[in-house]
Amino acid sequence: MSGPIHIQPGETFTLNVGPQHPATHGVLRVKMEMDGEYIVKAETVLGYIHRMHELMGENRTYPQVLPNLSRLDYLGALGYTHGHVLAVERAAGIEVPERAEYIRAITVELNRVASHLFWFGAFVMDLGGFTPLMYAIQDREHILDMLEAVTGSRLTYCYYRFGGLYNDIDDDFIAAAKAFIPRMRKSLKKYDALVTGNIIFEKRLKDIGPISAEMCRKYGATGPVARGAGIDFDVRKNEPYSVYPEFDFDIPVYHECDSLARYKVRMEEMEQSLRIVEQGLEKLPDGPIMPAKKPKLIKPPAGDYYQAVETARGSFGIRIVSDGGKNAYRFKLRSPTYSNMSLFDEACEGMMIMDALAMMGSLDLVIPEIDR
Amino acid sequence: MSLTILNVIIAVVIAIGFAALNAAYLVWAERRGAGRIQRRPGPNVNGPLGLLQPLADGIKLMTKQLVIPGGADKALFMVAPVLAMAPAIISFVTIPFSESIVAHSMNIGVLMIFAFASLSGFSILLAGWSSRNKYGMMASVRAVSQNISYEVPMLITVITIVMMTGTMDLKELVAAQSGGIWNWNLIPSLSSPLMPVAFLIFFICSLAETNRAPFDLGEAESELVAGFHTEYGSMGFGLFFMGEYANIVIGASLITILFLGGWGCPLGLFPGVWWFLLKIYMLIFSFIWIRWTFPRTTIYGLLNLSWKILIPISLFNLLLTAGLLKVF
Amino acid sequence: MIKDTVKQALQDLFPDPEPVAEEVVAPAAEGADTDEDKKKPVKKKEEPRVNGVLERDHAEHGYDIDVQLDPGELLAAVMIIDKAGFFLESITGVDWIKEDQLEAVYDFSRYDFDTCRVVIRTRTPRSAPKIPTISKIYPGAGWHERETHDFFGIKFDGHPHLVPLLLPEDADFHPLLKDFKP
Amino acid sequence: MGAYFTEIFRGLQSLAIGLGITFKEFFQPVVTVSYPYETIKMSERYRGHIELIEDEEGKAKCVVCGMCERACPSGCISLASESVEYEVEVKGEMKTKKKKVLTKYDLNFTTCSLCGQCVENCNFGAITFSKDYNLASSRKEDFHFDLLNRLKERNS
Repeated sequence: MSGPIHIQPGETFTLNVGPQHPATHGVLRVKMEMDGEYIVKAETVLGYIHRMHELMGENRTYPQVLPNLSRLDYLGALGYTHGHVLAVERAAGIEVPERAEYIRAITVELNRVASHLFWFGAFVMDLGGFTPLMYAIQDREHILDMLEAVTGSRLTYCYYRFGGLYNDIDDDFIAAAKAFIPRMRKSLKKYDALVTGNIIFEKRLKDIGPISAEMCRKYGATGPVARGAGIDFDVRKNEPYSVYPEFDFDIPVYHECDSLARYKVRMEEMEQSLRIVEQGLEKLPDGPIMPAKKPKLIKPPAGDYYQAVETARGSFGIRIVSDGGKNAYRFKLRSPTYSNMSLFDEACEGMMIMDALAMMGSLDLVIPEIDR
Repeated sequence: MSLTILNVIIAVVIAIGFAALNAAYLVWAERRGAGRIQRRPGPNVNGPLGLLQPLADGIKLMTKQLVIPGGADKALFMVAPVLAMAPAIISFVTIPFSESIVAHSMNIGVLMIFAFASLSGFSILLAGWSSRNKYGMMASVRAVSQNISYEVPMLITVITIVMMTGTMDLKELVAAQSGGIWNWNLIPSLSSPLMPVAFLIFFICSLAETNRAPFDLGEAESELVAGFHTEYGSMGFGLFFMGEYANIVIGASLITILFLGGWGCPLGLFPGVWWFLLKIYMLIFSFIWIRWTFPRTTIYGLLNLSWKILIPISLFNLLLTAGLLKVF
Repeated sequence: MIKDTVKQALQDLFPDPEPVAEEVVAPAAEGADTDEDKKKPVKKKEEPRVNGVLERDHAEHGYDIDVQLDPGELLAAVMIIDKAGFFLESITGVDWIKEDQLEAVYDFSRYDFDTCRVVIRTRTPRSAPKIPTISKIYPGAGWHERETHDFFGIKFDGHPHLVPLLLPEDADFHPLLKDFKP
Repeated sequence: MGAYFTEIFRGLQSLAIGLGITFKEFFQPVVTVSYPYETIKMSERYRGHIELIEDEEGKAKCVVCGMCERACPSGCISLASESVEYEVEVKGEMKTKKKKVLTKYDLNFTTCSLCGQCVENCNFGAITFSKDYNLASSRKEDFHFDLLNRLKERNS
């Protein structure tokens, strides 16, 4: 609920939400000028977990940067590594076998489901419900087990290579993924009944935290935040990459612009991701997972390359400026939550603190990804 | 005379013991229950089924240093946790567990319990205010507005029942419901057709009065860190914690006495303390169950619920019952 | 096609469009990109690029329109982009230490299916890097400009709150400059 | 007025559905593993810290080419070697040749990011991933692994 504010001079106080605060899921700090429970002005302070991945990208050779990308967003790491390998492949002109691209798409989508599941749990926990988090983690654990069996790690994957993959998927993975899909669909129904239909939940989110389409455009918001504002934008559809044109899936769009719309977009995205996984497993072609001539030394020709991918949080862009050397001359990471978060300061003005934090939860923040 | 005093002292000691034991073991029950709901075992390392966990927690809390933040009002800061625990224990004195097990029966028992229950709002206000923490301050302001708005429908509902039975003595309230489930206040009768609704209102209000989820706005951890007890550690926190659970027992006992026939059996057979305990623990289980199912409400949602839904309906119930009592 | 209209609108910014320069540079750049080995075409590209609008192959570079202009023309170009309904992807910098220049790169993209990515570059001398802010047009640019200021030390003229965002509050170094020594 | 009551009713109904779900879960079996008492076997491809592979003689297969050291993004591998002369029969003649023998293979696990570049870049199949994950210590030095030593311990 946001109401008109009549501030008497000198009657506000400053509240530091963070850098250590349960609602910020990490080390984010928001300096809020408060009038009672109402926020008069907010200023986000970043940089508490800034690690300068961009400089590391300039100092290391292209393959050495691979593990860095999964440290940006630890929940949906594969989407980011996918962007990176695609960017370098575009720059260096490396061909990728079809099977590798299919496996990439399957694993990215599974990772997206895992990321959304964790967001779902954490978001409901922001609103005070603890149990859905545990249910979500149970389902997520299945995905992590599957991905661990293939990639070798559970969270910060380093699975994709320039030109292909680290290793192939096996029948166990395919069987596990096929068994997981109906299980997940059942769970989604459970979440709908337990959380989405709940009156308390609905009252807390409906018409709360409005982010309009125009505001999204001015701030460059992408992903579920933009789709919750009625913008039909998904890089997988708008600027198809990898093998996504081969799949039949929908982009959920809601026009309410409130926190509930953003919540619903993500819940439906999980279902769409499952559809992609299902189709990917069906269409999975046989063949190699690395090109016949494995690229040994990667030295993209001088130039400026950009690649955008749709990660769980929005449009992730990576710009590589090459001078022909084995290190990138400039390595820019455009992180989606950075733009999504930048509108928080304006959007939360005049809101009550609990609504503002619910809205912050609906933005799906992963702080290491904002700070890079 | 002296014998009566001795009786009362023994009874009070037993009441304190019961309250403390309940407070300690309800924490265990809550954690085990939450664990089961979330498909994990809960505390299971200390002792069989983790039954020694409360003991371990207690020792840990007692041996910790009590940190008083700089700038805090020391006296009030120390008083607040005591004020959270003491009224809860005192309220136990008047609660009749059965026909004979009652520390001190008095003819205005209902009034006394509500008088002491209002004090818990004070403890939160003092704790939040004296600890000189912005989160604590906001939490205490919230908690007070919550306590004020939920006492109204709660008391209106109690007035309805007092009107029906014509007494404020808890023992007599139970006696009026003896004989079986059909005599309980929960079951609608010709003169009080809306009693299940009144039960629901009272149940919601006791959740809100005891600051339980989904109405735990005073400690809303995702926005106010830990609310009014942000600055409390060691036994100060322990007392708040125990006070919360003691209050839950009081709330459950009151619901049992007012609506569920106290120590009476649903079929009118073998009335006794076991029925009373069974009923309050079932109610406490539902408190735990609700806490681990629902998200938290907002402060304005909470006030809207009270002023726009609970109070009008309970007032309507009061008027309807008063009218029908005249008719039948 | 939005691509053509925007390209035309941006082209109008340059009083002397110099079609010759564009044609010379564009094939040279593309030739260098297709050529795997670092040979002469790359050397040729080292010449400073002339201001103007280039159309790039999306499949190869990931964007469609590449504009280079003087800082003074930036606001006019961004206003054209804003009017056409683009959103701001990111702002970043590149340190061209050999040419003693800092480049600010602005990425714009669209929400609709008329895919068109526009890159606007503007260069400023390294000794006194100064570029007008676009945060009046795109409020979201505020953070991106602060980040670019952190990393490169480019002063964004008229920015309301140009203090370090990702670096510590008292940081007086610019880590992405090529001559930065930690 | 009607909307007022339908909303109350709908709200209560949604709450009851939620309670029903958690009640059902209450009686479901526990899904967790009591970690220190039970452990899960790691999957085949689990990437723990690296480990040396032995050859038929029980010595490290490593030929100290240094590929792993160079490929490592975090610089957590350090090798040391010495030249050893050995005799080999070439076309019926005994010749002395020199070869490098590994004397130290240090892994600083505190900075390792488990990317697997070292194993991938090893052309001799001399290193592999271990399945260790029960690694906990409050001292940094405990994660400076001397892999050659570990290999010896495994063999003994």
